[in-house]
Amino acid sequence: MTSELLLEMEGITKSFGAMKALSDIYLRVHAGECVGLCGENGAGKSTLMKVLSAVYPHGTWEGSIRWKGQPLEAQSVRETEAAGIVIIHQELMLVPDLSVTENIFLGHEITRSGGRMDYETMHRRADELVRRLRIPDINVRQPISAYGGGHQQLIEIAKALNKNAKLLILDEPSSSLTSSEIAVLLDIVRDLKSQGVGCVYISHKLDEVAAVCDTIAVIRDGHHVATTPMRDMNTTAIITQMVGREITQLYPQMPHETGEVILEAHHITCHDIDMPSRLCVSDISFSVRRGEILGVAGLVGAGRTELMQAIFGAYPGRSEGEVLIDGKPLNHRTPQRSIQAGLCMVPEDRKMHGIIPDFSVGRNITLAILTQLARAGHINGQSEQQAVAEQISRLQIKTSSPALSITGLSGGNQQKAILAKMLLAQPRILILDEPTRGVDVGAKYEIYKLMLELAQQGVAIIMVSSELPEVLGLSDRVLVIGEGRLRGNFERQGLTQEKILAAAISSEDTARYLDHVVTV
Amino acid sequence: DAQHPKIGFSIDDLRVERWARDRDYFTAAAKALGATVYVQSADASEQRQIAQIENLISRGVDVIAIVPFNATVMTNAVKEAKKAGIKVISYDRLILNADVDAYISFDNEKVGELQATEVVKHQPKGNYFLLGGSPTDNNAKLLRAGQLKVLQPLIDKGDIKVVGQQWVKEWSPTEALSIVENALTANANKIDAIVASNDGTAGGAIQALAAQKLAGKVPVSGQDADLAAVRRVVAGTQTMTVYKPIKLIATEAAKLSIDLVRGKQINYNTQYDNGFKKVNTILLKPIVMTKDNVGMLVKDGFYTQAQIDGR
Amino acid sequence: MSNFKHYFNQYKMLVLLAATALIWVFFAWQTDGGYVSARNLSNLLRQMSVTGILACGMVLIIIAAEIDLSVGSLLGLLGGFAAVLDVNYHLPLPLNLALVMILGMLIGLFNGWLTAYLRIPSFIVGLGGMLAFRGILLGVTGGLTVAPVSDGLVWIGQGYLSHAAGQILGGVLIALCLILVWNTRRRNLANGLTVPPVWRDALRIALAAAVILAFVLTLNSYDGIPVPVLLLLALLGIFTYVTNFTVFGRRVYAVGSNMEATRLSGVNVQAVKLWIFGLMGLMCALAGVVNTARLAAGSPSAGTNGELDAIAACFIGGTSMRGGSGTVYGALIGALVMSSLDNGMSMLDVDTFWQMIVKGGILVSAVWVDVTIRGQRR
Amino acid sequence: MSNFKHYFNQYKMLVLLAATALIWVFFAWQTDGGYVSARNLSNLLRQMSVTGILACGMVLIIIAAEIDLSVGSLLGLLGGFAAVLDVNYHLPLPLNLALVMILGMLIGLFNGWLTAYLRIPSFIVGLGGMLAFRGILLGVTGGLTVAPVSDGLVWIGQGYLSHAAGQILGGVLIALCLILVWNTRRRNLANGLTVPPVWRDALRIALAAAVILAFVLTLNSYDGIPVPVLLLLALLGIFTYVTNFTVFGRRVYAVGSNMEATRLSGVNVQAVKLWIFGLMGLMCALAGVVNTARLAAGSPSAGTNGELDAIAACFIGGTSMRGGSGTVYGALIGALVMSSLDNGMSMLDVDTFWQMIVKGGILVSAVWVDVTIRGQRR
Ligand SMILES: Nc1ncnc2c1ncn2[C@@H]1O[C@H](COP(=O)(O)OP(=O)(O)OP(=O)(O)O)[C@@H](O)[C@H]1O
Ligand SMILES: Nc1ncnc2c1ncn2[C@@H]1O[C@H](COP(=O)(O)OP(=O)(O)OP(=O)(O)O)[C@@H](O)[C@H]1O
Ligand SMILES: O[C@@H]1[C@@H](O)[C@H](O)OC[C@H]1O
Ligand SMILES: [Mg+2]
Ligand SMILES: [Mg+2]
Repeated sequence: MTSELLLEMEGITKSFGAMKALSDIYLRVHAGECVGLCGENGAGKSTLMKVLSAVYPHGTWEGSIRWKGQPLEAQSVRETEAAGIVIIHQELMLVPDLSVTENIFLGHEITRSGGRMDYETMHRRADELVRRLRIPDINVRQPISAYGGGHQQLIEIAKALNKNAKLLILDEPSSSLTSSEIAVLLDIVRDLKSQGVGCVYISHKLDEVAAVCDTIAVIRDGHHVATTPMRDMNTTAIITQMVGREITQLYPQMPHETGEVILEAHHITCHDIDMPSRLCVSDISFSVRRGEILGVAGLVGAGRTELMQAIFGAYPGRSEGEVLIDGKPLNHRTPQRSIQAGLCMVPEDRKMHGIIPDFSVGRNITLAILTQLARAGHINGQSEQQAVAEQISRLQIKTSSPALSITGLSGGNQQKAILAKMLLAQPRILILDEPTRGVDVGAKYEIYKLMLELAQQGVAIIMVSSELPEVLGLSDRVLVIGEGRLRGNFERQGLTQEKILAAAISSEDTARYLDHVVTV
Repeated sequence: DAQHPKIGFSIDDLRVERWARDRDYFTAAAKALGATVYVQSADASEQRQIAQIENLISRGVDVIAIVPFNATVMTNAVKEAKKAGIKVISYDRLILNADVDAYISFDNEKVGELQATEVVKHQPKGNYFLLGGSPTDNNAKLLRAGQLKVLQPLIDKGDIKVVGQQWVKEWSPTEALSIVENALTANANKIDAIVASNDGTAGGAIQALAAQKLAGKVPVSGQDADLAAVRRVVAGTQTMTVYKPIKLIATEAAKLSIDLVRGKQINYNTQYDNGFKKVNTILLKPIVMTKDNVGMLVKDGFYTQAQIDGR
Repeated sequence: MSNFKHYFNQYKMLVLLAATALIWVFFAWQTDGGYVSARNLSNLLRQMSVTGILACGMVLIIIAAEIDLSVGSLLGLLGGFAAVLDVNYHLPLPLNLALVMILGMLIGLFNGWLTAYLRIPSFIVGLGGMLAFRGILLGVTGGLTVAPVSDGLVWIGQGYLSHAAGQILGGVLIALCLILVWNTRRRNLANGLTVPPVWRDALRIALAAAVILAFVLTLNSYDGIPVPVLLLLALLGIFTYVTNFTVFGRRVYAVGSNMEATRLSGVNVQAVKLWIFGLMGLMCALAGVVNTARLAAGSPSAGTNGELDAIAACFIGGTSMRGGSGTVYGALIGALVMSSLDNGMSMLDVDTFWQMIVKGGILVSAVWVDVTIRGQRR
Repeated sequence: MSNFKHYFNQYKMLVLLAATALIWVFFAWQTDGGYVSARNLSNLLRQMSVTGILACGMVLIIIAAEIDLSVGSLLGLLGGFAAVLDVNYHLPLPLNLALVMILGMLIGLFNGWLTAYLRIPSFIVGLGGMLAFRGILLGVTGGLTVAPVSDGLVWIGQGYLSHAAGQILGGVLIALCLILVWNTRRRNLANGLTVPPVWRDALRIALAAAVILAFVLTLNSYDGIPVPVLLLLALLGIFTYVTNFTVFGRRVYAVGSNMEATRLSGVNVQAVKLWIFGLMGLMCALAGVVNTARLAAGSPSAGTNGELDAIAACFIGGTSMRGGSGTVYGALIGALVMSSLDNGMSMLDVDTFWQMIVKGGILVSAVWVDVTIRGQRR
């Protein structure tokens, strides 16, 4: 690499209490270079980027950062941004009550005299950015809460682009995007590279990493493993560096029989919370069989999450429709009643809907079955310990003790703990909404294996996923949802990503997406 | 011990201006007689007052003088004190339903009479508003009784019409202000006289009148000779106040306390029934104070002329 | 129903105003019109001024997802301080006001520092301040009422604008409306945005003018516009401007809506919080002075429970509990609703206990209506 | 430093107890031992009983990330109700207690229903209730103090356990300790878990026994164990059991930590909240009765600001503002700290205003220490 050396991180060590999250890490980024930062869940990728962007200010870690040859000892995000280092965080960092424009300009508002907001200029620039990202149907004057997770992710990217970064860090920017949107994103990264901007790209979708990165840096358990030019690598090699062994097969193969129909959903309709006249799910019907894995695919914002919530009885707004289990209607659905009837759900948003942050791993696992562990309201500590121990070993949850706080676990292990919680409730039908979002390859494999085991035991599984390879790799049948409607119900035989996308995209959309319906 | 007795003085609320003066005079007089005084102020909270009395008991005082915030809730506290062999004096306000040893006060019914008489002198006929004291204070009821003694005949005759009567919680001036403001509005300003039960509440009432440019035109009564009130009397916005020589009651009370401890003979001049027993009582005489005799306050050393003039 | 919800959201403030109007009509009917007499309206507005001033500051605090329980005590302390400076030291009014306002701001900033920099939850800071400020006030005044304050100071609470000044003010306000609407039209046209038909803008201006005129004429038909009401109007204008059009104002919403995201966007959230509390302190100073002026005395119990009134006003006016949304005019309408009820019930000689029950009930029902109609989302 | 932090977290309650001990030593020294006389300790415990009872309920509410500002008024109302039943209707004590407790529970459930099912923020429900309940109390009593109550009722606030009964109680408690420790040992051994060395368990039991003995003997050397203190101890036991070992208790923590996740785990979060408020209502009934008994009268201003004391006790005792963590014994130690200060300062004749300032300061500093030492995590 001949271009200018932008960033040099040397000997970075960062501890949380007694736990060393990073030890002696180094990282270099040149202008116009995109470095892919890879590692398992909890390897320390986000932590390293937070050190770089001064989310953890200078002094709270050891080591040195040189920026364009000068030492950088920033105390706040303001300073690193001023230097030209911009980060898109793994979690959405948007302010729901402000408009799209105000979010994009937050902290960098354009003002007139006396601290007045110059809305005209800001709206105009926001419009330009949104168009550049090809985000459809966005009114930048609307509050951001009017848009779903995927759109918000794109707006987050727009916000970063607006800052004229010299080094752009993207920490899993694509986890809630579908392939067409990812394609746009990758185009933009390539564009930035050509303008001499350096990038750090973090993703568990290794295809993306391979497609856009020039260099791959791999860390494991907080230690630097290797930095290799991409031209000498492929995804298999990355995985080997990440997990320390070779994984040849991404999707385990386990034969399972499908039996009779166990769950039927009839005419499910969900009304938008803020604008009930709008439907985010309209009149969807389908059924699942015992031992079947049903994949549910669709574009971001298609309404898959809402559909699942409505079936499970957790949709916060108004919804209609009927759900039958074993032919018997399940009326007045609430999560409580559904679980009692054998219908369980692992929600999409782990942080908001999954974990109880003040609880230990063990207590998180037993939350749903406390009544079964108790006599006359008194929890039997012994049975609880036993149940927890069984689940931890069954799912191989990496925790030093069941009494450890769940927030101390990496994302993938948190996901497993939540799975364990629902498994204890002995589901006959299990809904998994984006079960592997943000989960590393190794853990993914284990989760897939578990799903297949369950299917073998006759559990019906509904898996919502935005990763088409995953949908194709595991499902027996695939539902495609688009704009709140059922657009297709395919058997797995002969199904391709293109077919799914074609079904997901309506005729009006086609024009807009056509040139981006490419697989990366 | 009897030679150097310890006296507890439990005051309801130092935010009512006169109590600060009672405290100072009482402490000074007791000291002069060889006693030490522990003062506690409950800030208009009955729970706090009871806790404070309990604490005084555990500090081993010989006698406790109490200005009750709520006359009715002292039963247990007094019982505890008596159990510990401590004498209890009801100071200015009568404690009800309790075994108190003595009561010392100004003649509150008389105060009420004086207030009404003076207001009637200025406004013999018309619409009257009766602004009472704190509903938890036994004195407030005695005052009202005294006021009605004068007013009732005139009401019956039809000369006076009572257009409203309210109690003012905790003797609070702020509350008095809004009560009178709204009374004025409701009666389209046709209120000809206000019988207020003390100076604090009178201050609130006069402020409401001033907003309607009626201050000085509508007679208002008061009591305590608070400094602000005396100035208002001089300025003519308040008709009268009742001067209760606080030095007198405080000194007498201090003497009474010490005499009780020392087991001396005491000259009571009356008895009051508090629902538990007939309580031996010393009643002192209140003095009407108008523009004409404010000079007396200076002579008594209650205020300096400079204080009254506001220099 | 869904349509109704939509309209409600859009015209929420109008609905609140309509509710206020209903309350007025009811009381006017019950008092044979006495309630809506010029003098009672003047009373009512003066009675709401202290709560209103506090509510202006409190709404910012609540939007930023904090709370301040110390404002009642702080109001008392600062009002008492003003009275002491006036009565005992005979300080000239402007100097007195300046000192009190600086002190208020400093104490507010101190509260803000505790909350923002030492990270003590504002609920606790408020609880502590509630006790401590009241204590200091008792110490400063020795528990005595400080009176009588000078006429100049009283004027701030009880004075009136001359009729002429009132008329001029009305004129200026109407002109301002015209200019604002005109400017928006021009700018939108220049930017190629659609503008409402001329008649609609005209109607709008006519409506505003009518309200302003009615306001000025009514108050002039009594004694004129009361000074504290003028102050409140000025604050309404300033705070509405600040919250809607300035960077600081928008950041207040951002902080309340998602503090972490705001911080990571490079906003110094601690400084924002610091200044919100500083402003609250300033409002306490103003409210304290007005309160002292109204009582013509510094009373050691002044402002007790003032925080509850201010908070209630904000919530009735649609400020959200969880931060991130709310308006200043909403909070003032909230204060108006409460004062209207207080004033009306006291004119009808409703027993205090009924007054408390009704107020408690109204507070809960108002928020209930808001919550249900806004939908089930938290 | 980090080690220190670790220890602090582990032994936080011990630190709090040590702080209390420090306060005691200071006051004992200042009052020449008067502060730690049996009679004053008996006083102190009785004085904290009402706040303590409220704190038991409040800590659950705060753990569930809610707040209840109406408890002071509700306490007053229920205490007044008990007084009316006793004085005016001469109801036998058990019937009276039963009625008041049922009423308290019902009102609490009503509050809970408003919060959990109608989704009105509990802050608002509390504000409304604070006004309304006080109003009803004023209405019921006509603003008058209801007295004198019967001796039976007074006994609940002022009575003492006979010395013999106290000794038996002490014995039972020590035996209970022994059994508990023994059982845990046995069970852990049976499960193949490591157990602490025997001497450590023995030491533990000896310590507990010493505390219990000191407690019983001290109080017996005065008049015996006061009935309200006994009640408080019973509640401490019950609530500690409920929060640590029952399904309901576990769910309370879960709801406060992440309500949505708890709901999606099949827990009926609305019902949990409903019952938390129901329990709070019950605690208000108990506190109200004790308060009435202590006053020997039902007073219309009883319980004013009781909510603030209870909330402050919880926070001093380490309950987290944002819900999800806290303990009952922590809250009771918090109440003890506050009462110790109140009692000590009143014994030293500290001026009220200083008392308020010190209390406010202590509250803020206690939480500050907690926040800093717990680290920067929110
Ligand atoms: N604030 C914190 N306090 C304590 N431990 C933390 C904290 N933040 C991160 N950790 C721990 O540091 C380690 C590295 O976490 P980090 O978030 O950097 O992982 P990551 O590589 O980004 O993983 P993922 O792919 O799941 O996002 C993990 O074990 C995590 O549990
Ligand atoms: N918080 C919200 N407020 C308003 N509308 C929302 C919100 N979240 C989602 N929506 C809307 O609901 C619809 C479905 O969104 P959602 O993103 O949950 O769908 P999805 O198919 O599950 O997609 P994803 O893959 O992102 O989970 C979209 O039209 C979106 O705009
Ligand atoms: O002097 C008055 C006293 O008698 C009364 O009890 O309380 C108020 C005082 O003003
Ligand atoms: Mg990460
Ligand atoms: Mg989804």
